[in-house]
Amino acid sequence: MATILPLDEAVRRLVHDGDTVALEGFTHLIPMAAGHELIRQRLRGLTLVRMTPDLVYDQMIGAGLADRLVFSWGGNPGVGSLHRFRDAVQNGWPGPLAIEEHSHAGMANRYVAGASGVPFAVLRGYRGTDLVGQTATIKPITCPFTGEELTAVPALNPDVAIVHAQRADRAGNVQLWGILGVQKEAVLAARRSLATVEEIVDELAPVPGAVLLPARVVTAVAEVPGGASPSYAQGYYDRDNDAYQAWDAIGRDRAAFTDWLRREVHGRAGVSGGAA
Amino acid sequence: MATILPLDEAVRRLVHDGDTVALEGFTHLIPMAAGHELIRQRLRGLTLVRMTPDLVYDQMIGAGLADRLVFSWGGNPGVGSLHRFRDAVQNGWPGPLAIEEHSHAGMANRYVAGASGVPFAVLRGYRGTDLVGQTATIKPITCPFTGEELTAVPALNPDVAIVHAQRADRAGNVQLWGILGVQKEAVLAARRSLATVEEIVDELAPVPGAVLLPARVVTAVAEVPGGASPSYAQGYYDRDNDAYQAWDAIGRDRAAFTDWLRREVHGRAGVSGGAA
Amino acid sequence: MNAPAGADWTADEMMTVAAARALRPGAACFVGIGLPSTAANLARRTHAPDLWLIYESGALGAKPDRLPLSIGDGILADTADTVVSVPEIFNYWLQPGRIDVGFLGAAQIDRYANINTTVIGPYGEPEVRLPGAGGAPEIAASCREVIVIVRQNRRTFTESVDFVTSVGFGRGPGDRERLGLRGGGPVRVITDLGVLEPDPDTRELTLTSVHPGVDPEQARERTGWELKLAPDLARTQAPTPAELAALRALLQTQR
Amino acid sequence: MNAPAGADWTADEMMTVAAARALRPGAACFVGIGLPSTAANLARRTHAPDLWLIYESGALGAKPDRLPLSIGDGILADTADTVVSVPEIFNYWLQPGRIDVGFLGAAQIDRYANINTTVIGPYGEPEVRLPGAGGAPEIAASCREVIVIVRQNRRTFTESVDFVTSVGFGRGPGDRERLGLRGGGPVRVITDLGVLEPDPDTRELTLTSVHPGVDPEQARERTGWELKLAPDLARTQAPTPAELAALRALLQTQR
Repeated sequence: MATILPLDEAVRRLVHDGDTVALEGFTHLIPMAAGHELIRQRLRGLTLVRMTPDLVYDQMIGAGLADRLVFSWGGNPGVGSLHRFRDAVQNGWPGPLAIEEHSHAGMANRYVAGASGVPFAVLRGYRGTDLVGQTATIKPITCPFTGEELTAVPALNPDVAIVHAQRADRAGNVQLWGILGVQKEAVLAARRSLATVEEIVDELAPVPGAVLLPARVVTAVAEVPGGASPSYAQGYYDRDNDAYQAWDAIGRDRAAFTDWLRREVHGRAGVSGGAA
Repeated sequence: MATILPLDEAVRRLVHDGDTVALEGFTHLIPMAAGHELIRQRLRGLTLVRMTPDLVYDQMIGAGLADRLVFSWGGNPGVGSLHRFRDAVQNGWPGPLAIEEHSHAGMANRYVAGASGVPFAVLRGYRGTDLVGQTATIKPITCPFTGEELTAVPALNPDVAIVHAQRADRAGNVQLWGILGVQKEAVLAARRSLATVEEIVDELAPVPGAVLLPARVVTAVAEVPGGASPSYAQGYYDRDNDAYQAWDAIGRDRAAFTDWLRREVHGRAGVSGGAA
Repeated sequence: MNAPAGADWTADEMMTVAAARALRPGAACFVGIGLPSTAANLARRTHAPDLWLIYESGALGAKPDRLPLSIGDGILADTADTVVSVPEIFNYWLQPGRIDVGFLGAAQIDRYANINTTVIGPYGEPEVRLPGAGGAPEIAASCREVIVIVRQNRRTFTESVDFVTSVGFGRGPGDRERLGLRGGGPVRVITDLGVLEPDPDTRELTLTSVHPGVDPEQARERTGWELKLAPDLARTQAPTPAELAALRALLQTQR
Repeated sequence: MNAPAGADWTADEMMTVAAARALRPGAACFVGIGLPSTAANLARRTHAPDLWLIYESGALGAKPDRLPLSIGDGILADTADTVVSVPEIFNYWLQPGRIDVGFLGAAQIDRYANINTTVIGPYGEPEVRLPGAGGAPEIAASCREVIVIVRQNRRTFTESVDFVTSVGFGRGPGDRERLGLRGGGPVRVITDLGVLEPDPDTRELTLTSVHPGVDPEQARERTGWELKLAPDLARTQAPTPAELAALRALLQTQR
């Protein structure tokens, strides 16, 4: 059963140095505020997992939380590169960042296997690409019926999954809709999970296309209005495209980034919404 | 793009002697009327696939359509046995019926593999059971990462999948809700598909929990009000439990069954709704 | 028929009440139709209103206010926290071990609680062809614990089952581990005569409780192997008036 | 910059129009953000209003009335026939070969249309770390056909790519079949100079059309291998006034 907690308390209870942590949300419902709380709590040695590391991972990587990144596409969607991610991979700043690189299809299937309690997933993927030679978690597998060779990837079972959603009820059932991404699978695959939500309500009215995460697979819920900003929450607020554009200049420069971190993250303890 | 056709014409175009045919619907939305049309068209040599062969398969087996049955649970839910199925397996009446027997988890994963375009699925299942020795389509598989032994089952890709749903629009997009079963996967796994629907409407209003089968994966749609009776269609009509009870006596006796078939199926050409 | 003279309840009622009592409040319970569904819904109406019912049709957290008539009854979708597809219920919920209790029935059960629901006689030449596996093999493999409800007689409680549809303890200690079955296996077989539990060392089903009015010898007579009795054999508490009233009211809803 | 003197359109507009024209009415088209999304939505506003747009975020049949700003823009969910999860879009839609056309960009592309979007320089010591694979490897593997849109220059059109992120034709004929890639592979590379197509026999990318005002020698100069010209080298039809008006109106919606 999910416990309803303030964000800082939830992060303190669920996330520890050295954990494997997945923040998911595919363009939509990115748990930005939770990422900032991880930065504020100065967590260290994390393995960060995410299909599309974007601003929030650029920020966490730049802040030195991560030893390792497991991902399939790292960019600022519609804008360009992630400069903190590049600086870490190319120059080891602020520390070396090991990477484990997959395709979207592979990452999605790794979460599915993790959610399903099996140690691996099978897909048509990767064959002929140079990812096979660089990523140890891509292996061939032969169909026992047809003899055909396919690809296996291991299950992802993060210590903690963090997602943002529109609503939860007081029991901790979490409801999200719009672009669904891989959040359900990430939560089901994780040992512990935190959902930040726009609001906690008495009753979750059914919404077409909504996914419900039953309270018993959610460890903690924190009410964080605006917690996905500058990404968006369908039905609540739009994407702040200017913030994505503005991030390019901030992220490009170590000093500008460090200043931003001090001002907009560490300087905002207790401010609930996301900021960028 | 789906073509909208009368039921008899749709069956004539999509289903041929010797085909592998899956009628799905898990207690809810069972395509009974379509099954009766298959009987009326005196199809022969079918491989019938279905997780839960119940009344409609008892009827099709008794009518001699099937050479082979692929299934995981064959009974009259809440009532008892399927006597036509038993008579075929135990006594070869009206002809021998080969069986390929799985568990629900295995069948569901076989459809998922079929829908996903991979030749097999992996699950934790079957180990230690006598199904392993009887069913050739159950094989061990070793995880290439952990060395753990799991079970593989081959994809199901029926020639035709037949489902019943609440609604379709005039383009052939099909909408169903309530208990969802494995219909989406069955349609996506099949080479051709037929959806019978309660009604064809101008616009599919979104419904919480509804699944949409896009027109481009549906070959034909037939409007058949009552087409799931005596099972039910959420939002349209309830399950006719008396009919399930009454089936026990009819199915138990070859003569009673043959008489029922003549009267209620062959005698009802052109009657759109299901009957039992 | 095994209720003591003068009792105002039947052996089937005793069996259902005993099964309901075995369900802990808040547990996630994978429910089949028939006795398991009746027992689970009785528990919801008595000591465990927050029991979380999962039906293999995909209803998660169903709260039916009447007895559902099939595992896909519309009342389940209407009252569930959410409805998922059949692949999801097996892959995302049952297989990873999220379910606390699975309920199974049996056409045959042996001393190691292996269950047959497939066939009586040889598989290729069946005497009686039964419905088959359904969800049972993976329920037996993956739930944290399994409860079996079945009426006790020598046809059902056999020295060996004709077909292992669902694995209990295989051929004894260590077999579940060897097979990689991650759930704990059967913890209790509840019959119309009493309760059998696996011996902690040998895993052999042992009579641990008899229902009021039942002589332990009756249970031994109706068992196809040399049934052992627990040294501290208990007497099941008779159904309370509240339990009986709740059960009968529940069964009324089925009409 | 490559538009002919006096033309009222730019080379990028020509490229986008050429890409839009390549989309057949009714096709299912897997769309990435940027030029592919612009081209696909232009096609919807011109000759192919029934183009079926699929975004990797899970929107099936999206009908945005403005240019979406990301592959997960809310307008996609709002206007889609249905929204599915990311695992479903890859497993149930892309992998089984249901998609007619996939659009890809490239940081590097070689003569066999193998694409790099991962890294410039050695993988372990990158000169420029790029975003990586995303959906591209499986789009390249599984779509019935692939269209690449990329500006043409020697940095991008290289003798060999530093990293094969997405397979075109591998090292030549037979490689896709050997690798079990079931889609047909790249059919067209559309640039700001012209159109390259794989030679039917050798699979080598060959210049088959040049845009108005472009000298074929320009294309050869901006290609890092000895670019072959098709014997029947065509001249791309300039954008029509209707195409240009539709494209500019579409781009206006992005503000």
